Amino acid sequence: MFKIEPDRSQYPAHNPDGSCDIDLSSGKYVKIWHGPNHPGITGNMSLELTICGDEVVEGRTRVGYLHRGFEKLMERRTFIQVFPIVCRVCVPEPDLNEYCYAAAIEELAGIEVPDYANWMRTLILEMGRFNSYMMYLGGQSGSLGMGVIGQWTTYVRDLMLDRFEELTGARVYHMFILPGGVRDVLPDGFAARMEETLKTAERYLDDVDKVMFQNAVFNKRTRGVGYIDPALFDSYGVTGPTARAGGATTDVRRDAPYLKYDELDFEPVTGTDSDIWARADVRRRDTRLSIDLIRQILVKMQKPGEYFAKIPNVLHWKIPYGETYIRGESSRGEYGYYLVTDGTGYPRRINVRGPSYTHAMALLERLIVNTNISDVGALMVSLHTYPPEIER
Amino acid sequence: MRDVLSPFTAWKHLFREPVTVLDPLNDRPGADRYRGFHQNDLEKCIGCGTCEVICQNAAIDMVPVSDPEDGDSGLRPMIDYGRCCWCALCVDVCMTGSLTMSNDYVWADANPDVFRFTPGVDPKPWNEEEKGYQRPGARVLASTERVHMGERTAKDRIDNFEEIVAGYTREEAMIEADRCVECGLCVATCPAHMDIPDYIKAIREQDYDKGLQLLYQTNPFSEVCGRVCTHNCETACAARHDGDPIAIRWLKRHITDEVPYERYVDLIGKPEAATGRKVAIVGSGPAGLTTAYDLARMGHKVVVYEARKSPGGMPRYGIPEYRLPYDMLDRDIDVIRAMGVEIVCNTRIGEDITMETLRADNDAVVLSIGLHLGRSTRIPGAESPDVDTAVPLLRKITDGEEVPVPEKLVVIGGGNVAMDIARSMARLQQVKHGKVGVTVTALESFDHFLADADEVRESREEGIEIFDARGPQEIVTFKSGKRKGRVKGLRTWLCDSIFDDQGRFNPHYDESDELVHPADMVIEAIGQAADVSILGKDLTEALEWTRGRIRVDVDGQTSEPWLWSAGDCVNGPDVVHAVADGHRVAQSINAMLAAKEEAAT
Amino acid sequence: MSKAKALSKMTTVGEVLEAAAEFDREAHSFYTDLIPRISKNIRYLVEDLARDELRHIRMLSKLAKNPEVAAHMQDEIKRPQADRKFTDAAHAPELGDNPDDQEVLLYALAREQIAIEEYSELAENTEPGLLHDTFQFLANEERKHKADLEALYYEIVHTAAAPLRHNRQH
Amino acid sequence: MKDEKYTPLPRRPIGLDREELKKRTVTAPDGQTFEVDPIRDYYCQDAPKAHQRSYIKIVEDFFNWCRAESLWILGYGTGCGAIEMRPLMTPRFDAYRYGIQWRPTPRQANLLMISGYLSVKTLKRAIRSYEQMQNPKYVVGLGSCTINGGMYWDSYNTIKKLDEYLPVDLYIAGCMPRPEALLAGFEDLKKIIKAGGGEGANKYAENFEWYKANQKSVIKDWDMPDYNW
Amino acid sequence: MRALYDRLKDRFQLGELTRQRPDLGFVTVGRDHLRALLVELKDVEGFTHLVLFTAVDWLEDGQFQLTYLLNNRATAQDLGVRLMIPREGASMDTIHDLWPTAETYQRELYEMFGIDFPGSPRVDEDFILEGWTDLPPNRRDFDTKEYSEATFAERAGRESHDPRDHMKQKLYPDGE
Repeated sequence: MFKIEPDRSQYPAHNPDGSCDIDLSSGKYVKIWHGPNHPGITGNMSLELTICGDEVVEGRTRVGYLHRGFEKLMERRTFIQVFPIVCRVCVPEPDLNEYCYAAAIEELAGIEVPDYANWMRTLILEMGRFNSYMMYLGGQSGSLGMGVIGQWTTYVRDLMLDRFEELTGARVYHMFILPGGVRDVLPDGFAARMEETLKTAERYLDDVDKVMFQNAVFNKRTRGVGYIDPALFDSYGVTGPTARAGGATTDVRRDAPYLKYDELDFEPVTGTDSDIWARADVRRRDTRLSIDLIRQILVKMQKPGEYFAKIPNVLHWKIPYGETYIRGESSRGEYGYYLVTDGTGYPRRINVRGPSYTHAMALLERLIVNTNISDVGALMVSLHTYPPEIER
Repeated sequence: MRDVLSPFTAWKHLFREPVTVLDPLNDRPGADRYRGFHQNDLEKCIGCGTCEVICQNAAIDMVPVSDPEDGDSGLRPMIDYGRCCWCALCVDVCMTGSLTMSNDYVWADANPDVFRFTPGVDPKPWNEEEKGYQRPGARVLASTERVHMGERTAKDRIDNFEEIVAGYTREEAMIEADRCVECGLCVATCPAHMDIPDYIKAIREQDYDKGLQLLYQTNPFSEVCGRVCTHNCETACAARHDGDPIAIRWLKRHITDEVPYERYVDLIGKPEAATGRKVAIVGSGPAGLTTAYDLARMGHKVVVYEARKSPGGMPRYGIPEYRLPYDMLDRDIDVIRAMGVEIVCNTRIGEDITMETLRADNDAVVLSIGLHLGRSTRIPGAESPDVDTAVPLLRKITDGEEVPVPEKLVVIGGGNVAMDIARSMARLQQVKHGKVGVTVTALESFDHFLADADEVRESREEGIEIFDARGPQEIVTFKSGKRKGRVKGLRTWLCDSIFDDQGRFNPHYDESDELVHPADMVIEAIGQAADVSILGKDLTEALEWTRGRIRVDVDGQTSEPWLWSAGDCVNGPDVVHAVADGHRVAQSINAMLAAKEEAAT
Repeated sequence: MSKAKALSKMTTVGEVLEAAAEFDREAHSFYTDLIPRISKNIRYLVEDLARDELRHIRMLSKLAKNPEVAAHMQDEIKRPQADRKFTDAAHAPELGDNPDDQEVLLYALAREQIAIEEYSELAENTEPGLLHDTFQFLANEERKHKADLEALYYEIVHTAAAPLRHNRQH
Repeated sequence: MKDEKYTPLPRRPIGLDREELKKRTVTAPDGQTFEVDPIRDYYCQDAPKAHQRSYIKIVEDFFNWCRAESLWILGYGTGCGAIEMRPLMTPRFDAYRYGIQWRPTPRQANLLMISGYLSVKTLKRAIRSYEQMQNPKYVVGLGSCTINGGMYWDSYNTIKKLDEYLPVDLYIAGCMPRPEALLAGFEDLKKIIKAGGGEGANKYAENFEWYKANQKSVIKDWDMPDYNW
Repeated sequence: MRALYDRLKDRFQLGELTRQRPDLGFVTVGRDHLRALLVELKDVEGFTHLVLFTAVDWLEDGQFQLTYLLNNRATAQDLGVRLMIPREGASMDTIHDLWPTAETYQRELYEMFGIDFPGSPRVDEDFILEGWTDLPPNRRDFDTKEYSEATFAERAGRESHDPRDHMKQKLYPDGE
């Protein structure tokens, strides 16, 4: 592949300390707002861009439009009452919130979850990951003007939502993983219908490969753009597919297997180029991995068994002092819940560590400098950020 | 070149079948377990409000729909869809399983104030919808199983009168107390309106001192009630609809077990300053002593007159020691004594002292004489010397008097008294003959049985045979010979239904199903009556009666301004009812005395 | 002269009803006489019984005057009641000077039983028709009354069943 | 337990408008200096006016039919519910066949979907978007949050009753409402509009003071003109 | 984890190690040693990944607990470093030079807890809230329900009954 980028590193002139002087009144620079009400932004967030011509010289991520004060609200809810609201932290992939919260509670309260429930949880997490990637693929192509791919992936995602609906009883916020287990067993004939959905998904993914990844426009606009130096990964807390696209092998599912991931056969998907294309490619292959994992899970899941552990009466459930951190691999990267309990019936503190928090803030602000304004959308989407998990 | 051409493969979708849902409004009902709008089975719902408590969105209000009754507050949940998040925790926690969700999900309106409704009451299109989210399986958000109460085995207990149940350990009590959802439905059902959710909470918080104080606020017979209370509260318990009711009685007992007895009086506190008013109480059962306790705490001078050797009334003379050890009863009575109550035993009204004297010497008199006469069936043969009623027999056993212990005996009756006498006699039989030979025949079938299920189970464990739905027809006696007139057995018919469709008593017999239960002795335990003869003819005439009982107003006052009556003799047999009665009467007397005081000054 | 014999000579419904009322009047005066002899606490029972007899008398005389009497009876005859009662096993007592509540009830129940038997017998011995219906009706009336007394007996004597009754209310 | 000892840390507010919206003196190329007050100069000062109905009923009905059959939604996802709008734009649910489509800017849209909860910060932007939309315009509130606060009823950062701040023409229950429910809601909205309802914009104009007062009572950082056209 | 703790314990005067899981531990450190410890962990011990950085409000003790959760990617181990600072005039040294991403965390803590990080870039800029004037919302003495009720209008007409009180009122109003 070829690189067509001019060297933008000296424009505008940098001071020796790396900063640059931007004088808005000089008329050379224009400040524009990219969002929150803007077709090229993911969710309800905004970028405050200072541009010179079509070059971005400074970018600031502005968030808070979706701030509901989750961490405060959780502090005044009992442990079971927190359960319905955790999933709202991340709209496209809510299940990981439910899992992390449930697992944190179970660890501090010393509850052993039945095996079958763990399989169910694994299944749901993979289904959620698949959905999230479908959103991403649509968004990434959409950010480059390829609307039809979004139509396909949203349709495939909707098929998966149908599976979610029959399994969990809801489309988007499933609220299925309760502390202690899961709500129910698989419905009859679920595996067959799931297989059908997966087959359809694969067919559409083949089309996506051809239309998106083998598309000259897409290739030219993403190769070499939005490069993240792997040396920056730790400084900027880069995790998940974004890091794997740069050669890192970090994947919580493999590094610190939770639920049933140690019984599943898979290798983390990695890339090399660490640019937008590589990130899209990793996610595309990770989607196929998810499909594979769902198949594996449905095969390995035993017959329906106990799916809920014995828990104390939730109305006055108290958990002794303790703190813990539960992490899981989301479609965006490392997701985690930090939970502190103090012996009362309410959590002392819950802190949600969403990958977007690091990706969309400090990292994006750094990457965005010296890009072309028309690439901003694609760059932002390639970090796969969901604003609600930044501000919660 | 490939990269330029391959995107054109997208055109092939032109020839695929469209994925469009033709009529999305009707073609796509929610999935079978979809969580849509709420439904509520009003008949099943008991208005316990647990859904309201668990709702983290404050979306549920309990609104009055019908009149409250035992175990049903008459409230029903009203759901605000300006709050609901469809998490279905309310469905999961629902104590009866009445609250469910339909799979309907379309509701749009221009008026924001309409998104609020009471499922099951307000007509909604989804009310009859059968699909939707229902709790799979049992309740999981709180345990449905009662913590097993440790008890001695049948083998260990059959030859003695030692207490059977062990009482909960702290750990067990914590687990059991944890099951309570604090709905408070039980409080209205408890005649004494004990603060049940509060003292259960005290157990959860391991604050036994507070628990004991709560107990004594409403019930000075906590040791007794903790063991032998009829625990109507447990029949009102929300947990019983899907699982076992909370063991409220055992938890009460657990509090009394955990607090050292020496601390009781300190915790309860001292009575108020003496008022100089005097009250006499006839009968030292729970009603009388509760009245005495309350009045003494209000500072009045109280003397209780008891005909028998020891105070306690029915708990002592009607309840066998294996259910209620006399020490425990004494502990309760000693607390009452510590409040300054004087108890005069061996004093029978009408013989040792008359009602007139009491009236003259006191500001008020309370009659709480209980039901100490046994009822007989008066079927043929009932006059045989081998036929006795349960109450006097139990009294004799308590007092250690000699009672006849034949090898084979039959008890008529299906209530707890029948079980008490059957099991007491079984113990005596075991001691005397080395085996148990007791048969219980009850008119009621096991569907409508009177005695507690525990009593039935334990009786059977102890080798007692129980025949349900048997109507006694004749006590068969020897018609001739050396044993002429002595009991040979009991002849019964099957009673195949006891109530008619309207629930009215209307027994029907199957005469073809006749049994003769062989026995040397028949004990009748069908009912009890009050011994009102002690009142004397004049007082009997002066008093107003209602259906055979002394007429009292809501405060327990009789038609005579100086006389109150409380307990079983006015309300029928129930220990905690008697306690409640005692409180009421004490309040009423205190009000009267206060009015008197005011008039005097 | 037994009740049955007296009644069997009647030929019209009006006469039968009048005669039946006469028997009830007798019973009424019996209970009324009993009232002062009985202890006050259970006097209500006898008073109730006397009142019931009075109600019966009134009903019969009203019925006798009613031209649509036949239609009325048809309605009432359709509901046969179980006539074997659990108190039947008990002795019908001789009411002494100082009867207790159980004795009074048993006495009243025994009276009812006799009345039921007599009317039933008469009904059997008459041809189907208005007269037959009348006896059948009277027997049923007595059965209903007896059933009420049975329930009362269960309530008063079988006090152990109090909680059961309590629960049945719901 | 309130800790009174807290002294607020200094905060530096940000926003597109801070510097730009301040009054300043500008020198024109011809050397003339004049004062610029962006809020006065760039924005409309007049409160909105209620839209007059046509005098002839049949004409008005025709207008209403046209309005109802071309609901153009502003593509602004204010909250969770936005994720269920996306399937509507795809062939599966194909809202376009009902005359519904999504527009990127307020100028081209006549239907504002408030898709769930509104944080105070978003409320400010939603108001601005709404005011920039052209008449006739409609507001639809999705889910519990717009009706009575939803599951964020006790949050310090989300409003509870949307109709306090914007005139709402229709609410759709759900958390969040499914695409099918949205379609049903749109059908209802069409019926309302065809029946001559959907007068939210007029209501907003008529009760302008009241709405502004409500808006200003929760948006502490009021740095926008009172009316944005 | 234990070996690591033993290595560092005396040098940085660490508090007791809480081993929550085999791969997760928490230690308490004094303010003076914090930076040195973080540098040591990051550069020498391989804890290169700052997983999260947040605060816990122990209002009753008048202290904030700052939690720096570090991850060692190679050994897949997590170490939470706890630090207690007084609530009053809460202020802490910035670590944005160790992890640039900490800048965001510090902005959040500044805004949501009122903890100052002098020297941290743009720390005083509005982050999530806009025009906030009340107590920092994540402090435990800030009552969100009270604030919400006072600020945002609620739909009228809601009224609920407690089953116990309702039954008392209906069935035995005099408290018999």
